[in-house]
Amino acid sequence: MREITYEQAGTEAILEEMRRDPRTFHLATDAPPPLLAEFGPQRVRATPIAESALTGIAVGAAGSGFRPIVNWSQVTFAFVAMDQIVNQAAKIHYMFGGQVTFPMVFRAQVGGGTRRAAQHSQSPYSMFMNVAGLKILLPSTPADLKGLLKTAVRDDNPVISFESGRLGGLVGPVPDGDHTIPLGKADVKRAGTDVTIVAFAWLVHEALAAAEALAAEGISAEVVDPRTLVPFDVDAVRASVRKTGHLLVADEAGPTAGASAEVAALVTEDPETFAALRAPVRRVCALQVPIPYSPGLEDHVFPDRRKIADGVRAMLSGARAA
Amino acid sequence: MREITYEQAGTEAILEEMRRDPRTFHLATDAPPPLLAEFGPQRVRATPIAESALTGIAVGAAGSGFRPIVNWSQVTFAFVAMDQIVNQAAKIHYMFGGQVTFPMVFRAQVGGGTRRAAQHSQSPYSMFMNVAGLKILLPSTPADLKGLLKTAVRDDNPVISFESGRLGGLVGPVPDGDHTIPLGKADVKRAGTDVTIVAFAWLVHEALAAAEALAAEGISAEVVDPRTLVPFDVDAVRASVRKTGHLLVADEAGPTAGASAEVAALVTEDPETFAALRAPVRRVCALQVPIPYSPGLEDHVFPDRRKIADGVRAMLSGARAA
Amino acid sequence: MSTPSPELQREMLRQMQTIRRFEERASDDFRAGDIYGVVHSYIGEEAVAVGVCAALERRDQIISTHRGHGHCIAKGADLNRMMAELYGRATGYCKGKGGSMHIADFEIGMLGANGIVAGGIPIVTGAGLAAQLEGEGRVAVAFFGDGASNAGPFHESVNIAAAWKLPMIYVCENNLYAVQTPAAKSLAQPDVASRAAGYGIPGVVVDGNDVLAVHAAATAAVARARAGDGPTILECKTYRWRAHTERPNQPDSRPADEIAAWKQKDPIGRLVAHLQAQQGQLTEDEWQAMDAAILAAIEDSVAFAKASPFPTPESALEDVFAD
Amino acid sequence: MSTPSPELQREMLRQMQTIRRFEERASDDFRAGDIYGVVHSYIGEEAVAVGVCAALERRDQIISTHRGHGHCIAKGADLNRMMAELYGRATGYCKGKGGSMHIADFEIGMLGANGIVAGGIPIVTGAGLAAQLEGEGRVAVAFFGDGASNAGPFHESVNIAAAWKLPMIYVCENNLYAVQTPAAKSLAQPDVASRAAGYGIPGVVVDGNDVLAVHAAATAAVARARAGDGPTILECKTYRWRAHTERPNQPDSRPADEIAAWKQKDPIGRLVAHLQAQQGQLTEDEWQAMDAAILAAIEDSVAFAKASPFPTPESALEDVFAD
Ligand SMILES: Cc1ncc(C[n+]2csc(CCOP(=O)(O)OP(=O)(O)O)c2C)c(N)n1
Ligand SMILES: Cc1ncc(C[n+]2csc(CCOP(=O)(O)OP(=O)(O)O)c2C)c(N)n1
Ligand SMILES: [Mg+2]
Ligand SMILES: [Mg+2]
Repeated sequence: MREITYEQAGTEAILEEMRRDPRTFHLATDAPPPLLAEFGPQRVRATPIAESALTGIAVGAAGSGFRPIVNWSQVTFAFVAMDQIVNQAAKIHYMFGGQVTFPMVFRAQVGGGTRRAAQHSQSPYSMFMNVAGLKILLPSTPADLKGLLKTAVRDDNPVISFESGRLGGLVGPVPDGDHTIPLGKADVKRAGTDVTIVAFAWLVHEALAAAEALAAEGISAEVVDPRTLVPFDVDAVRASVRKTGHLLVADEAGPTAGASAEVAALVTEDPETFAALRAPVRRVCALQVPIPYSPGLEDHVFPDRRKIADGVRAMLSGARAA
Repeated sequence: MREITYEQAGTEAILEEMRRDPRTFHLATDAPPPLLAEFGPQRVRATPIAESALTGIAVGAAGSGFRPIVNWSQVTFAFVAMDQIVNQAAKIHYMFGGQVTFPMVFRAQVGGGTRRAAQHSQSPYSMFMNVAGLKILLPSTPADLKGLLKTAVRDDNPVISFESGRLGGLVGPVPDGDHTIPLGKADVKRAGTDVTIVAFAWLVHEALAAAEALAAEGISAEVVDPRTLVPFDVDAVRASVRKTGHLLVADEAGPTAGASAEVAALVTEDPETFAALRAPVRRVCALQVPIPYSPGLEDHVFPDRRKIADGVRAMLSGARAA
Repeated sequence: MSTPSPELQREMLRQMQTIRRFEERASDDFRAGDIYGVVHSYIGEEAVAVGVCAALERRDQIISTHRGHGHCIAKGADLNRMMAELYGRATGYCKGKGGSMHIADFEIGMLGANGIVAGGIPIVTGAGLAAQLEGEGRVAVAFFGDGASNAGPFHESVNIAAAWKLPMIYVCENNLYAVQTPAAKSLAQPDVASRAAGYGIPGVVVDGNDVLAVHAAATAAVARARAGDGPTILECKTYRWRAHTERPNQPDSRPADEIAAWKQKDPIGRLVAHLQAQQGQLTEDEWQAMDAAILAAIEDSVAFAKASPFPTPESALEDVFAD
Repeated sequence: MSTPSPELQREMLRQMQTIRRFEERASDDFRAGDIYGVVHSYIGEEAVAVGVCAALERRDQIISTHRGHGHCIAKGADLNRMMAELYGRATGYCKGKGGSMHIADFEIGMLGANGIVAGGIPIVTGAGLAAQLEGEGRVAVAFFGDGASNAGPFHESVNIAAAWKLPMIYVCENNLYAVQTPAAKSLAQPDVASRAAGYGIPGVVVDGNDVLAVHAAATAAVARARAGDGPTILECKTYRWRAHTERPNQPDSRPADEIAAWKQKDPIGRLVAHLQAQQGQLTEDEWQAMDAAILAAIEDSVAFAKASPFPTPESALEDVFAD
């Protein structure tokens, strides 16, 4: 299969969908050269730095029959547009009784590791999960990003694609042709029997590395990648935990009211899965602090393969002890 | 003890603290008459409708030695100020290495029941919990509101006081004198032995009503009111659950990545508490939808005493069955 | 200044009076407990919505504010579905999910009332961008208050529309107050339209209680937008007669003589007088008959609302997502 | 136009050259991997920070942008602690927590660089409000780019400052681009300062590469602010010599001849020429000695940074909250 980077996969998805549907157009504070070259400045607009307006413009254009694609660049720039996301995009279909649809896609980079400090390093996807009316992607591979993003552009709802800044250069196979992936289907990235690791985006790869290390110790870890946060494939996660009896959630965001908390709650509130749990759920997340600049500080804050593997070991030894 | 309303308690807290410290001042799109009458238009400013600027103005004034108090009115109006909250207020002390302090208080009404539909009815406190660097109040009684708010004004950090719109007219006793309550101390609003109900704000009262009904059936429910979400009194909640073996979390917000999810996770990730759990954790929350206007729709969406009591019954019967 | 035909003037009168009667009824029924939540009355400002919308075609789009009933009616919304929405019924525009602050009718290009001050301005600017991309000469209109003009989204939107020459009209309904706060305390400059020059676009101030003046200014702005010459800020000086909302005991600190003086400038009375002064264009009987027909239509809308079912509780779960 | 003393002129020259040498070193060390994350170079724009800050007192406050080193130096920041911050050391201004985009020194009234475009404008307006509440004649200055002038917080802040007559100066560093986007495509009007009239305040445009012109305009604006007459928008036309950031392969589509033309207008060269043209005010030797001293100070700052420890990993948990 063809191998391309995560970043290229995102661009390809947009290029293909813009070719497919003339009602799509692109807004961002920069006009990405490949899009501009192919579709011109009418459909590929470099906007003033006014994310609140450009997000609202997407809402209005969507309600007028278009399918806008907005790239906020860093998720941090989306906070100035929060009213348009939370109060307008997410609620407008519902509060107007479903009169028309509002198809729109927002892309935003999340995560850290770039030494850009607190404002430019964040992973606030759980804030958007809390808002009813938004679909949310969080892909971990080029193929997933491309397939989910293409589906998102065709979806009739606001969809936010959170894309890991750390994965931009990651190379991976991407199927040829019109590759789409339905929203709400988790992907078991590695099968296992002793412990379920639910991981998001960059941490999927760290979890896979941890699983590899654990395998050498005779521990069989299953790595489940939910791929989308809304809709969330709760069945797949619960099924895995019912099989393994152990759940570790790995997230680049801080734990407090994070996606990791939601996964823990979804698992422990299901009677059958709860009954199958043989150890406390464990969250391996960023420390609950703003992200610092200096490399040693930043690395200390984030979870990684080592912390995941240690977490699994502690969990399994604890479980055996209990 | 003197009895006043929740709303009066909030006003009293601000009046007393503004008297106490001349470095306090008040910003809101309206100037509350009792504050204006006492402190005049220099310290009590009616601002243009520009919540982003006025939130940032609070940050800058705080960094310049003042102690601003901002009333956003409905929390929904805070979304236009989200960048100033998330990227500036929350992070500024940390990312500048603690050079100076940024004492400021933001007040915002949350909740529904007012038939004001999706934009004016929301309880998004978990979004703010997810951001490191903000302290968060969610009081349920006039005494708690007054005591916590007074502490908040004296705190050297940004504090958001989420105040339940449904409780504005609630009358309750408030101690005389300089009544303050430390942040991070839960209050057991009713002691019990069979089940722990963690409830927030308005739902504390619904939980108490449910507990009353359950008592008649021989079920002893303990109602724990965390009172502040950050810092969160995890010890009190875990201690209660270790005693009762059962946890129900009642929240006027939707469940997804909500405060309720965080409580569930905090409880189930603690080995000792997990071991004591005799039934799956249960969340009794709003449905995960925008809040609709028509009374029958809105009432259907929210949790209440009946849903809490039903949840407890189902949980205990399930547990017995297990 | 283009002079609209007597027919169009009578139609504008009919619309203004429909708004007024609708608002009177909405206030009454709100107090009676049949309408819930919050109602913001447009009485006194009718000439703005009507004068502007009379300059528009059906395909043109508008967006409104928290004070939205007048814009709906002026754009041609169905009174029955409006009243049913206020009554929280399944037959309402939003199936009872929206209420007063969220009435929309996308069929007629009414993109909704909005509970967030200035929240609609970027959205309708997106409709303007859609119009430009389509290239068929549609225009889009933002209605917003003096208070909204101080909010960031106003600035961001007008600047983009100016830079991109979007076919937009930004209609500021300057009723001199935002809740209790006088515009004079929130703006160092009395005219919102004076900001237009900084964006390189025309800024026009009109008497917002003179529907013919509003209509003429709007017609010019629409022509400019349709021609591809970009946006206009059209500021209409007007006044609301009632308190900010219909909530009982809503404080209203505006001077009584100020309110009384503005009532003298009643936009409806002025158009009636104008038409009557022009021999044969509106007899007192015709005017009475027009009003009676309007009252009957409002009565019908209430009957329709009352006869309509409430939505089923379970329908609260519908429309979160389009399938 | 007030003419600064030769001493002050030489001091401004020293500051501009310090900024330039600091930026050169920061770029080099970023490429060498000793400085992390992102660095935005201020080279070419030195006259703006220096001209404005020379009109201020130590107690006055400023806020900066993502392109913040120049403002720090002009306000009097310590080079050692700046460089140590870029190097991520515990001795840096932010103990290694902030880096290039977040250097602040509240002691000298430098309220911080800011990674969010326009994010600092409301914050420093709060410093202006604090100054007004204190009533001791302090002023506050917002530095921001042409790009930031299109963002909502700019509008909201300037409007409030105008309505409240806050002692503020809003200094737009119009370097004609926001990343790759020409200001000419984001504004329908070339002058950001032309927006001032809409707020009822003065808007002044100056040659931002002429430090004396900047200083004169800033002095007038500061006097106005101190007198309680409210804010000014001061727009300085300037240009950045380097790409938007120091990231290798950062695209830069600006025309080569445009860049070359602006380099001809070098603010430092201009002041040197001006001083040398004035008999005895700066000999070539003095100028060389000044530069050598500056280079030595920069060298010292690097040595200081390199000799400083990295923060302990555990200190990442400190300073989330003040106790
Ligand atoms: C962002 C935001 N802040 C505050 C409010 C509360 N609010 C509702 S209407 C209003 C006043 C609006 O004034 P204006 O724009 O002049 O419109 P008018 O009510 O005068 O028609 C305010 C402050 C809101 N809805 N949205
Ligand atoms: C709200 C926001 N949107 C986007 C960005 C990304 N960004 C960083 S600098 C910049 C350009 C800023 O242009 P300008 O204000 O003219 O300042 P200059 O870089 O020219 O000094 C952009 C878009 C950001 N930091 N913040
Ligand atoms: Mg108004
Ligand atoms: Mg620029």
